[in-house]
Amino acid sequence: MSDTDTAKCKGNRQAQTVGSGTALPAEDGVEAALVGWLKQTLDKRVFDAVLVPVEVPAGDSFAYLLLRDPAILDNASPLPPVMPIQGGKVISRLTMRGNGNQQPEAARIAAVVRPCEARAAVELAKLQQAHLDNLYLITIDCPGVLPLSDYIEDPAAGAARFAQAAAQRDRSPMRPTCQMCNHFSMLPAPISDLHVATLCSDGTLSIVPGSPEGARVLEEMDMPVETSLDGWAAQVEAMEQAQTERRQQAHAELRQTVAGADRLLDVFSSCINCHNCQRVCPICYCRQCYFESDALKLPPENYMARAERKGALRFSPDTLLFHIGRALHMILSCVSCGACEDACPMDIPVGQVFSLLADRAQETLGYVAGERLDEALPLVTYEMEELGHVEQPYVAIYREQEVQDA
Amino acid sequence: MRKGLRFNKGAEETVRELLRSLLESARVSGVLTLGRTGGADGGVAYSLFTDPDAFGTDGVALPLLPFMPANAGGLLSRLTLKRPLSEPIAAVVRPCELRAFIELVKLNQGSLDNILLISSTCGGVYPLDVGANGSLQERLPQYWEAVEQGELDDDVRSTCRACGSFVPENADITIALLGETDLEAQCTLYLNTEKGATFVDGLEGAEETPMPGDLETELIQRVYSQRAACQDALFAEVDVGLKGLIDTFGRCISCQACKTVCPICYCRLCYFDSQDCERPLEFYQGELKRKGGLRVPSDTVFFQLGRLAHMSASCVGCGMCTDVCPADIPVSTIFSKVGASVQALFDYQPGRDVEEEPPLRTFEAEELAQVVM
Amino acid sequence: MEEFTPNIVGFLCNWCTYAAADSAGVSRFETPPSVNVVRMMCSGRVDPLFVLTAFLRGADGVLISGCWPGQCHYQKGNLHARRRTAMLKSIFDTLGLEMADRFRLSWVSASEAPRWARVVDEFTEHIEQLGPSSVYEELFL
Amino acid sequence: MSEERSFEPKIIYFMCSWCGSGGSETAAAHHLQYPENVIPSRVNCTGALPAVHIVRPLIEGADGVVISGCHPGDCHYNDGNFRARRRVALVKSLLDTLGLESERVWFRYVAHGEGRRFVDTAAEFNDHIKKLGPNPLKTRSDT
Repeated sequence: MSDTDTAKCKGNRQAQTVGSGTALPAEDGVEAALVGWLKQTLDKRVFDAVLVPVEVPAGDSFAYLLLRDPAILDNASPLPPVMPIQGGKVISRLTMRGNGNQQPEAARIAAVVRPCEARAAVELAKLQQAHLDNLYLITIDCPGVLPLSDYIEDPAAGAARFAQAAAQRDRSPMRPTCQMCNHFSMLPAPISDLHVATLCSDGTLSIVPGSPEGARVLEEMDMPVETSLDGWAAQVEAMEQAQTERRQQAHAELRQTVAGADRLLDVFSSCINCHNCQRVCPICYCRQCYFESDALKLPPENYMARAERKGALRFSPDTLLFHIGRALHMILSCVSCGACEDACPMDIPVGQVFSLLADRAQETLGYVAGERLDEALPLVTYEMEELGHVEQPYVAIYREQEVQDA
Repeated sequence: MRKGLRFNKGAEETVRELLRSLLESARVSGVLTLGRTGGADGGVAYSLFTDPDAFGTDGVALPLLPFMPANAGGLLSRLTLKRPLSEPIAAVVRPCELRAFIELVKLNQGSLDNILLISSTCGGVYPLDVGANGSLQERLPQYWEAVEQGELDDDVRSTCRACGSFVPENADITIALLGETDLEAQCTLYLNTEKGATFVDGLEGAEETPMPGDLETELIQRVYSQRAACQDALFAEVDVGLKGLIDTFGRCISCQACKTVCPICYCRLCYFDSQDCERPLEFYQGELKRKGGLRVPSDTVFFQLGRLAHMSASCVGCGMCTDVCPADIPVSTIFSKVGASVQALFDYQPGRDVEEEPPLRTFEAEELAQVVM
Repeated sequence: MEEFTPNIVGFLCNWCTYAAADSAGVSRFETPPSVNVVRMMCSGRVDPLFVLTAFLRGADGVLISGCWPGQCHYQKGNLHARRRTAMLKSIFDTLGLEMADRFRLSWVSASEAPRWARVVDEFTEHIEQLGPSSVYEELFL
Repeated sequence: MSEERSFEPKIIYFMCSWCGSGGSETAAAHHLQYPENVIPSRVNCTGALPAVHIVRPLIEGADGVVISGCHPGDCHYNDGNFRARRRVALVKSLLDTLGLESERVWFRYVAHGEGRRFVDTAAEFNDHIKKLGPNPLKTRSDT
């Protein structure tokens, strides 16, 4: 599947206007309503399979299941209190090899994910690590997720804490990156085919089409798109504005704690080089990471010489190189999901630092990760006239000046 | 030919002075041991020290800190992977780290040449959480008190409490810690090898009282039986059967951190990261025809069983896997338990003898008749 | 009740057991149609992961079969296979997995077509007694 | 001798094999000299220089990195220098955000014939880094 094919299938999602949706009865809560709706889609064969988080048998976490049996959906949890594995990674795993022999009747799969997971999936599709044709991204207004370690300590209490915080729209118990997330919904640009609007001011629940494909699904389900969403849009806009302010403030504070060699090395001083941040990162898709490759395995003389020059050499000797280098490789596609921070055994605020780096780097190159499928990745394209500040102006008389000085 | 050396100085001081004098006298060019990183609020990491000042009283080195940010066996392997060291270094490591390194040398992932191996009778280490929340320093008094009594502090890792291999094998120098009285004021070093004796021989500033000794004291024997009981209890906690494994690994987030930090899992490209584990969409559709649903990615129990098949014979039970697990899965308990049974099957102890072939690289002509139909 | 035909994956060594199975077919020995044969160059080539994959993808039994000790085409592959089998059984046993009982190693040389028929008969009967494996039904593997 | 003078920085000069190193050849033909502590490193095209290779020397012991490729429009591979510019922008953004002195990375086009421009760049960057002083990461043992 080529670039152009992908673009053709899913078009420019921004073309779809977000004005109205279709109401979904929500007496038993968002999750039950959505599960009921998904069951109907399976029954009507609108979707052949659904990818959705389901509670694991021990009841202490959730895992993505690809399922076609509606009975299994009873244990499904479209909006679980944690994100044990980034959904973008799951979608990539499922679709990375594409649709083998291009069957004409390929199964239609609905993937119920959070907005940051959908954005990661979009980035992965651009990186040729996922194929989104025949895959329908369904997102939900996201209240954030709890840090995994908090939840696993006591799943029941965690679930209760999450439910309460979600109801009160309180992000304080959530992951630090969720606390400062300003991409928790589908505005300003739709990133998914269908979006479940839960933040309506009157407490109702609506499904909003985000793409022509999504609209067609609602048609097939005989669900007329006629409910006005003005109240929801205003609500989301206000919240996004507040969250953006919060994000900027958090980033400003964060920069105070990380900027400069000393502070930066303090922040990463307890890193144990497990590279788990890279392992769970949806964007870090390389089979063989540069930082685990032979490029960093050096003969002992090299390590000894460096140790002698500095008096000591931290071992493994590439902690900072790993973090900065990893950022260089993936930061332009970073969706600030916080999976890295969640998986860090040393509680290093790596997700927060990366979200700061991502915002600044993406701003420099005029790009927002995961927003548009038809936009080229910033490092595979360029403009003739841009980034003039990078170039060092040449002072022709430099040498002569110095000769005169001498 | 084990020889004892008694010093009338605290253990910490003795080891620091030993390492400093080794560096100052240029008997070694570097010392691999734990040290502080970053500033005041910094962390702890292994470092290769070349400056003797690191071992002064205010130095950043922390050779006896009960903490394991990485298995040093893996680090020594990385240091000597390309070729053996051309100049001598000393490495202060724990018994399990030493065993891991010996295993890695057997697996052609490192070289013992030019490394003076210093280890200690091990009182266990604290979990990584303790280092992450910064409470390591305050726990040290109770840790050393427990060690002097041959006990283990309640908060050290469960793997350590159940570890029956706390007396180092193959160390050139062993620092006696467990069950030694008054570690603040005196310390005994055992020189186990000719190499160890040569390095220490005639070092300045060491007030030596030769004391021939044996580590197999009554107290050490008691610790063995205590830990064995602890191990039985821990192994009994393992939830067995397929349902048990699914319950245990259900919350696995497939990050494979257990594999990344495992010193024995040295493969550059793990099978579970290989193309074999990537499937076309048709595969998943085919599976869905046969069953109602499947987990994606679907290799939690499979991954762990596969990893057991690949490395359990060499598992040294260091506990790193449990320590890093973001989902708090007791990986190491399962691996130690399976490791113990596989190792018993071949009468093999990882890290015991560098000349001994790993069990799956060799065979006997007549053996294991029970497994053949 | 529907009759249960075990689904057994047989990893057969190219030089001995595969030839024996071939010869058993040519000689019209009657064996149950339960074994799906995977032809390997040597029983020593069977990575434990192959066995695990077979079980996790729904096999009711796994059979590795190679040359008799001393007769391996590559001298010692079968002896390595024996150690691996012992190790894998030990892992299954320790973790209380019934796969331990559904997994066999046998020696069948090229000339032993009747023996191959007997091995298949025996193992099939054994698996029939155990019933279908429940591994495949698990959603959360 | 002042403190500033006694510090001899270690500088890596990445140059593309067509223009940047062409400039150095022209400089040599004209017997123009540049500081000895500037270590030239030739890459096929600045567009083929991974961003990590710009940062790695800075962490592992260099005081500065300077990159020279063809002028816009002159790239032997059409657009490598434009891609390099984006990458340098990314590196600088990252270093800026982390407070790691992005001015230790310079990017300047040097054509094959511009021998004078090449030696000037080397000398100017050398003086610039001398003023900045040693790279703080160079002495840190815990990177």
